[in-house]
Amino acid sequence: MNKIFSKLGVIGLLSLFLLGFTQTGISNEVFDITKETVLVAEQDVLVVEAAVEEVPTINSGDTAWMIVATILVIVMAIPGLALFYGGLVRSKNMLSVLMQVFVTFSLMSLLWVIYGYSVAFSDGTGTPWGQMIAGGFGAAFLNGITPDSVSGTIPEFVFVTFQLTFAALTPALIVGGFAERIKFSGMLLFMTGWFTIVYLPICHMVWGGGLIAEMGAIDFAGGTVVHINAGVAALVLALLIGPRLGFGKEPMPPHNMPMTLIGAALLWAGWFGFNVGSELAADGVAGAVMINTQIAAAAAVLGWLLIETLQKGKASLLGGVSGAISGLVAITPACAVVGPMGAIILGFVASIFAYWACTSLKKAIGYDDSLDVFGIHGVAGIVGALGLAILMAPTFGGVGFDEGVSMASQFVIQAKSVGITIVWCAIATFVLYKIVNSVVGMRVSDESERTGLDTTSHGETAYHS
Amino acid sequence: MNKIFSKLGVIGLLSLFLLGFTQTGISNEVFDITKETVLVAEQDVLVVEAAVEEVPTINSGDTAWMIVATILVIVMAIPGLALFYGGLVRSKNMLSVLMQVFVTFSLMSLLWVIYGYSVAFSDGTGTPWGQMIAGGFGAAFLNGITPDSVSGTIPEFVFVTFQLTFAALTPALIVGGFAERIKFSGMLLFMTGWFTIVYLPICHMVWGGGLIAEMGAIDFAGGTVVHINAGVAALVLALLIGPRLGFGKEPMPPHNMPMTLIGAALLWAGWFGFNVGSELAADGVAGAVMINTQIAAAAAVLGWLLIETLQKGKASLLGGVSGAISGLVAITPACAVVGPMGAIILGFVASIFAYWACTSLKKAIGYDDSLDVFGIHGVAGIVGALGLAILMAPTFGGVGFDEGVSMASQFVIQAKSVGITIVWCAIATFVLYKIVNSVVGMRVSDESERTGLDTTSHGETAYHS
Amino acid sequence: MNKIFSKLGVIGLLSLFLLGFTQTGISNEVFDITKETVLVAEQDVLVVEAAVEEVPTINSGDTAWMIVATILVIVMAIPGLALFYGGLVRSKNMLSVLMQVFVTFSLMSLLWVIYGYSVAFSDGTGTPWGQMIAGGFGAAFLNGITPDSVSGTIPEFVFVTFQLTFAALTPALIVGGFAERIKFSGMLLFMTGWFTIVYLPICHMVWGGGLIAEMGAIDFAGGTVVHINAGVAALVLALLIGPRLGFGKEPMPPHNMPMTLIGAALLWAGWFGFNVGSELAADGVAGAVMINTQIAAAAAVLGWLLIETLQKGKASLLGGVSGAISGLVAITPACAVVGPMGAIILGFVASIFAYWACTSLKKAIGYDDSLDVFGIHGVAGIVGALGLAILMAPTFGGVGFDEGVSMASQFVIQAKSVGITIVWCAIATFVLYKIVNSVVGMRVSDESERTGLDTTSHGETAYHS
Amino acid sequence: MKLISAVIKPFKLDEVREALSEIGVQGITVTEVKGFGRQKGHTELYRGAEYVIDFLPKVKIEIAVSDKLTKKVIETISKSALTGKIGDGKIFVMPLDEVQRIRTGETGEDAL
Amino acid sequence: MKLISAVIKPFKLDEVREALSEIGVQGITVTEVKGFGRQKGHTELYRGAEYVIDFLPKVKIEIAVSDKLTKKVIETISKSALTGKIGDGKIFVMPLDEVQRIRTGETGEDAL
Amino acid sequence: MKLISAVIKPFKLDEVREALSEIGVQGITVTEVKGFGRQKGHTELYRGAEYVIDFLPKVKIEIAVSDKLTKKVIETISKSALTGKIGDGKIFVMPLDEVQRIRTGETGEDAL
Ligand SMILES: Nc1ncnc2c1ncn2[C@@H]1O[C@H](COP(=O)(O)OP(=O)(O)O)[C@@H](O)[C@H]1O
Ligand SMILES: Nc1ncnc2c1ncn2[C@@H]1O[C@H](COP(=O)(O)OP(=O)(O)O)[C@@H](O)[C@H]1O
Ligand SMILES: Nc1ncnc2c1ncn2[C@@H]1O[C@H](COP(=O)(O)OP(=O)(O)O)[C@@H](O)[C@H]1O
Repeated sequence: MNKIFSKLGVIGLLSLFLLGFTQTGISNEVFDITKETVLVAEQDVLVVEAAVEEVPTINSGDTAWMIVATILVIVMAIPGLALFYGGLVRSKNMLSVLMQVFVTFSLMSLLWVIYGYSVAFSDGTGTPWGQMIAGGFGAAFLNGITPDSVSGTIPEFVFVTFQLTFAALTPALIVGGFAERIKFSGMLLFMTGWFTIVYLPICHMVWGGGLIAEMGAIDFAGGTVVHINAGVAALVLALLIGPRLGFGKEPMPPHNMPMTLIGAALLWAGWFGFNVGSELAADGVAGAVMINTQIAAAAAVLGWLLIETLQKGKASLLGGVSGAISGLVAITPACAVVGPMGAIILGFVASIFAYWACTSLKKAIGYDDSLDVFGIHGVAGIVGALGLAILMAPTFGGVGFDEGVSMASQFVIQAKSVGITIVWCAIATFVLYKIVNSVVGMRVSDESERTGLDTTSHGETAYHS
Repeated sequence: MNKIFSKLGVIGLLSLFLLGFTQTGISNEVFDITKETVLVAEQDVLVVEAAVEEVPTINSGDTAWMIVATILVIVMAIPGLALFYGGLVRSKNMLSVLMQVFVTFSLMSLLWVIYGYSVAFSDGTGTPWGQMIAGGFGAAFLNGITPDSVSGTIPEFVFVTFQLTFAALTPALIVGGFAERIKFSGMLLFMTGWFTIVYLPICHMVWGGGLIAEMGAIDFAGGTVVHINAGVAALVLALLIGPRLGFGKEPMPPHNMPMTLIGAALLWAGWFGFNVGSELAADGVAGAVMINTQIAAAAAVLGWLLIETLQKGKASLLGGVSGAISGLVAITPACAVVGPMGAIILGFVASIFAYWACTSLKKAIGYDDSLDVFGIHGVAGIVGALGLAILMAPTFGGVGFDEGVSMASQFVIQAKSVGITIVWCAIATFVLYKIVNSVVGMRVSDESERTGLDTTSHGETAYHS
Repeated sequence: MNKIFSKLGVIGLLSLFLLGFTQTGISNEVFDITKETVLVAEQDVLVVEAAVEEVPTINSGDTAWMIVATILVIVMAIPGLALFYGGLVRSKNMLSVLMQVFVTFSLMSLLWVIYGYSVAFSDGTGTPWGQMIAGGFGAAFLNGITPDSVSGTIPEFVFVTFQLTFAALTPALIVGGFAERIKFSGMLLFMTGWFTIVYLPICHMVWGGGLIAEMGAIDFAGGTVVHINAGVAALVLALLIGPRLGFGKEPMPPHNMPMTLIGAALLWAGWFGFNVGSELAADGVAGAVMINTQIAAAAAVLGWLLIETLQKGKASLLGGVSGAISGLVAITPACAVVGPMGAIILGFVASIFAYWACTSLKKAIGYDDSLDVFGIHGVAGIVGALGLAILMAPTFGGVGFDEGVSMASQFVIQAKSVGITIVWCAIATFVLYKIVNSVVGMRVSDESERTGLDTTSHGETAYHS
Repeated sequence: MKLISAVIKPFKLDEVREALSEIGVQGITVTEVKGFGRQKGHTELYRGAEYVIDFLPKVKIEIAVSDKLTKKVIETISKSALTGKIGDGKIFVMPLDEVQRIRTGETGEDAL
Repeated sequence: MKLISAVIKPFKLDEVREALSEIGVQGITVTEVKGFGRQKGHTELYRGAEYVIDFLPKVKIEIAVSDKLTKKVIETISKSALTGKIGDGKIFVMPLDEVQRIRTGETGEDAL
Repeated sequence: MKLISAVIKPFKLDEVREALSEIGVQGITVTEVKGFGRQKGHTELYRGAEYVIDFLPKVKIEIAVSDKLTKKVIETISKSALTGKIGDGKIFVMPLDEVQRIRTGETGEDAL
């Protein structure tokens, strides 16, 4: 227990460092917000939601693209993420991982239409203060939305579904942190809670016109909301749940690397839905986002393989795909504000950091984040969120800063947004774990873990002859 | 033989029940048709084909979406359906199932351009009576269609290809009914016949302005044409061909569940092409169809897992994916007329019915529908076709009924359309089976079945080291 | 060594035959170019690049489609091609093949933005003569391109990314020629060279307004640039590197045919991005390309299976998918100029030729093109490039010939374009091999080959329990 | 004691196991093997490359038995594994010096 | 010489192997097997079809040893493979007439 | 009779089988096994986690032979399986009390 707290301390320090960097502690932050809000109110904030308020006519081209983008993000989750993760576990736990991703994805989809969309994107009736954190329940059950409702240049239903996929994918990412030992019922309960008190508020803060948006933070397609969020949750859970039986002693190699390749490739392809889709239109910026996404990933593949070859003498496929995901994560918040060369640099650097996190940092702290959700999504997400403040400078081919914003001040804002996400997510995850663990339990019995979750939790086996 | 007839009786009864419910037996039906046609002629029938007659300019957004929708349905078939089915058989028959789906898909594609499209969608030169059942041969070999031909707001070639994918997918669905024992040549012959005398007429009746459309039946994306049709054919064939050697005695567990997950996920993703594509445009209705499709599937996943957990104590991945497909099947005819909450109800209920069909009903009747084509596509298809009459009511958030149509009368119309499909399909399938079986045979030898179809029919093995 | 030269001679003869057929040897060719250029200058050349110069407004529908088309081609490469190839090798080399495709794809993506796009598509500053062969370096690092740059009706960044995918896929195709024995570092070096001195010039000649375009050759979506090019390179390398240890003696059956099926199906689906995307718009021609692509593939499946059944008594899945790819390759250059019936004929014929090449020709010459890159891409590519000259005639439902062009003269032009590609590619590949082989080596040690490349080159194993 | 090892057709495994359990055999160890014998394999063809797959999938069952049960076990296997067609397999009997149950340390016939 | 064959729980393999290597055993051959015994299997359910999977994955290790090492090897295996729970497995000892190392042609105890 | 069991390198299987068939051996049973011995395995690395895979894939062939053929079979195997490099494997010879062909019920040398 003590050990866990000391490990949690590391995360605490990390985020405090980030906040400290901003020269204002978390406590000042809280009191400064209303003031700051006034200061940044006129800023031309680059948030997705901006488009939502415009002239209500549907553009069939934009709509066509957004329908497809939505499907692409679905493919990222199932089968993409499911396979990426599934291939990496031992065969006795294959189905459990597929199941966790599949059911989380389904459950979150329902919660999204029941209250999620409303809480994230509708206006609340509360105080302006509350509005900074979450929306209201006015659009619960998608109340009031019809085929004629328009959001920007696309049908609101399409926007709802596009955002649904983000809300369904993010919790599913966490699965990698506790794979091979989690209790299915406990996981579902945890996911429901996490969706409610972590995903929805952060989503609202970033894209729903809340706190982080008002600060002027840039997160084009979900660096904080999706990747840092999921990465931090996975790390906290990995620490709390503890390592797999035999971790560090028995070999636990991936049971089916080709599955992981398929998953990674579908993540890559689906990421265009994620990033380019976040433009909510098929236009010139979409084109820039597209090329940036592609080459950040490509550069990150080469980055990881290069350092791997230098350090270990061999370039591995798992390294290549891990690099690709790191690059995609890092470019996510940045894809609309950096230029192609900035994208290459960001992807390359992010993969080096992620490599370091998955190899050195993990060993140093000693947690068992089974599939490196923190090492890849968390770390590369942070690199992307902070790095964009540098690479968006025109010198690097970026779009440049808003009037009155300098590289340093943008960096401070970015660091604050990262810090808020880490602290909020870590605390809430910790509390949720404690509750769920005492109610239904979060970990299976040692014997079930030995036998494998496929037969013990789901009564199936992945492969027969 | 006797046993088979008695089992066929069950289906007969089922459909008679449905027709009986409509207070008019099948024979009356036949004579009432022309009268009824007059009665419903002014109705604003919700059929896909409606759009076809409008102003002939191409909308690039709609076209972009429809090209993609077409590709998505292709992905549903190969590799989607192929893998969904392939993973469920024993490894010695893996390639045979992939092959059956792959070649059926290819063969039907050719038949579609040669005469299928013409018979389904062109005007016949026959009597108005014949017109109710099938079109003509004027567009055989796609005669007269050029890049400039327009159908609604999209190029006619795109419409042709989109419809091709439905015609190629539907017969491929049947493969699940007789998997692991079918003769390859017999299957191809049967499929050719079934395409011609079952798929094309039913397609014409529903979407080509024929009998069922004229009745005012609602089938937005193919509940009758695709799912009930395939489900019934599979059931009849399963009964006629008989169970696999060792069925009920030897274990026949799925040989590769991850493949089935991949297949199911691609079916899910591809279904947006199927359902949203059936709007033939990227507009607000498309948005509604999209969200409905997503959450009907999600609700059905949870529905199946819930009942499975209650009854058996464990939630399985095969249960989850079976639920998803059930929900997708059920929402198919309904997706444009129900609201989001109606979609959730429909998905949930359909998965419960499908669960019951795959477990209890199947055991009670005792057929070996190897991969539950009837239990899932047939049963959930019927639930969807009938259920939409209830859930399209404004009370449930649906679009409401046309003038002069009540919930009850819509239900009667839906039941009739289901009944016609079942009876037509069952009889024709029976006759075709008899013919093909006596000409080239429909089942392999016992020894080939024991050894496995991969080596005996195709001279290959799925896995080597 | 001698043997290799004599085998290379066969290719030489083949191409000389093609050039000879054009009644003008390669040497005349070189001198005739300027003259010919004048002659064909007014021709309404069907090249992709044509659209680039038009009115610069973005059409959202076209853009939506082109974003998706680009993603589809990415899916063709990873995971499509990777799996198609990976399934066919022995399990000990599975990851090496996935890795080769994955890293080649990533590396080429980077090279494309660094100098590839510029060399292929920008205007050079050199002599008109040089311009025939390659562009300049003005757009290196995508210099000067912004989100506002327009190419035809789509953002230039989208065009850049779309073309990137072709440039990244083509070298990856070659991997099949030397699979199971190549040295990873040697391969990367070779690929970099090949991209630079083969892909870029040929791409410029065909689509960048260079030599072959000026001749009036038709290559809608990349028959010469992509398929013949990759096929010839694979053949030359297979001859130079020599057969796998035990080739022809030990059995080397595909280790995982279902993976190959997945790959083939994704190639099929992705090919719509490739072919229909090459129209660069969502319009009527796009529709024609779509139906042609679908049914050429379908016809080719049946063609291959037919001849296989006639000759060997059994239709195999590997035959079916090989047929599909052959048909897709053949229709690639032709898809916008033939009619549906022409597409069927072309697909059918191409699969017969490819069958012959993979079975008889390969045995006769005795090379070990591990995964039949030449037999399928090379041969079907040649059939397509030449066959379109015949099938584009109105008699076969094609678009007909330009003014002043006859079937015979178009055939001569096509044969020339094929011949130039073969000769250019074969010579450059030979030279590159010699250089790379002497610098870092192209083949692993016998012991590594015996053990398998997965562990020896990449330190991983594809499957564990 | 004896170690009886039998190579049989895979689809006969369940039958043999049940028959053995009926005569009181409580433990069996089963291995998937490839058999080469008089029964022929099959031919596979991949794009013109023809491979004769001359082995057949078989299962090997191993049973340690007391001397007095040996005959009965052999009989039971040969009856329940019989199809009468070529490739039914063989039964091998080997001397077994010692047996020990790991869990309890019991040895000899108690350990079976 | 003796051939010692032991059926053990898969996750114990590493431990057993290390223990054996400590007492000087240099070669082992390992096979994945299915064990049927007193320890029960599990039930799998696929869309209503229930299959009792009554075997358990085990590994069989085979070691050829000199007569004098036999006892020590048996002891080592039974200690290192022990969990005390049902299904720990068995050790079988068979006479071994002859051994030959292919590489060198050595025979007898030299070949071990 | 004897039961000859040999652990060899997988890629030598075909050669050994052919050599055995030439000297009249009609039946062989083959098992895929993992060998631990003097020959070293390899290292695999997955995102910083290093696993030493110390086994090597081998195949075990089992042949029941008459006493008089025993020597010839051993010789044939050791010749055809030889590469001269470490890890070539071992041949083990065990006494075989009885053999029975299931299909015909034949026993003894007739059953081989
Ligand atoms: N001498 C032998 N030694 C070891 N295994 C044998 C021997 N003879 C046969 N077998 C095994 O028994 C199986 C069946 O033998 P086979 O000759 O095909 O038919 P039958 O059992 O009818 O005689 C073979 O596949 C092989 O696994
Ligand atoms: N008589 C036997 N012959 C061959 N193998 C046996 C025998 N009895 C047990 N085994 C093997 O030993 C394993 C463990 O035996 P089991 O009865 O389950 O528990 P325990 O080892 O605690 O007695 C079985 O799974 C089986 O593989
Ligand atoms: N004492 C033994 N008992 C059982 N199997 C052995 C024994 N010694 C070696 N083996 C098997 O023989 C294989 C080869 O042995 P190894 O020591 O690597 O090389 P070599 O055959 O050259 O002596 C091992 O992988 C193992 O499977």
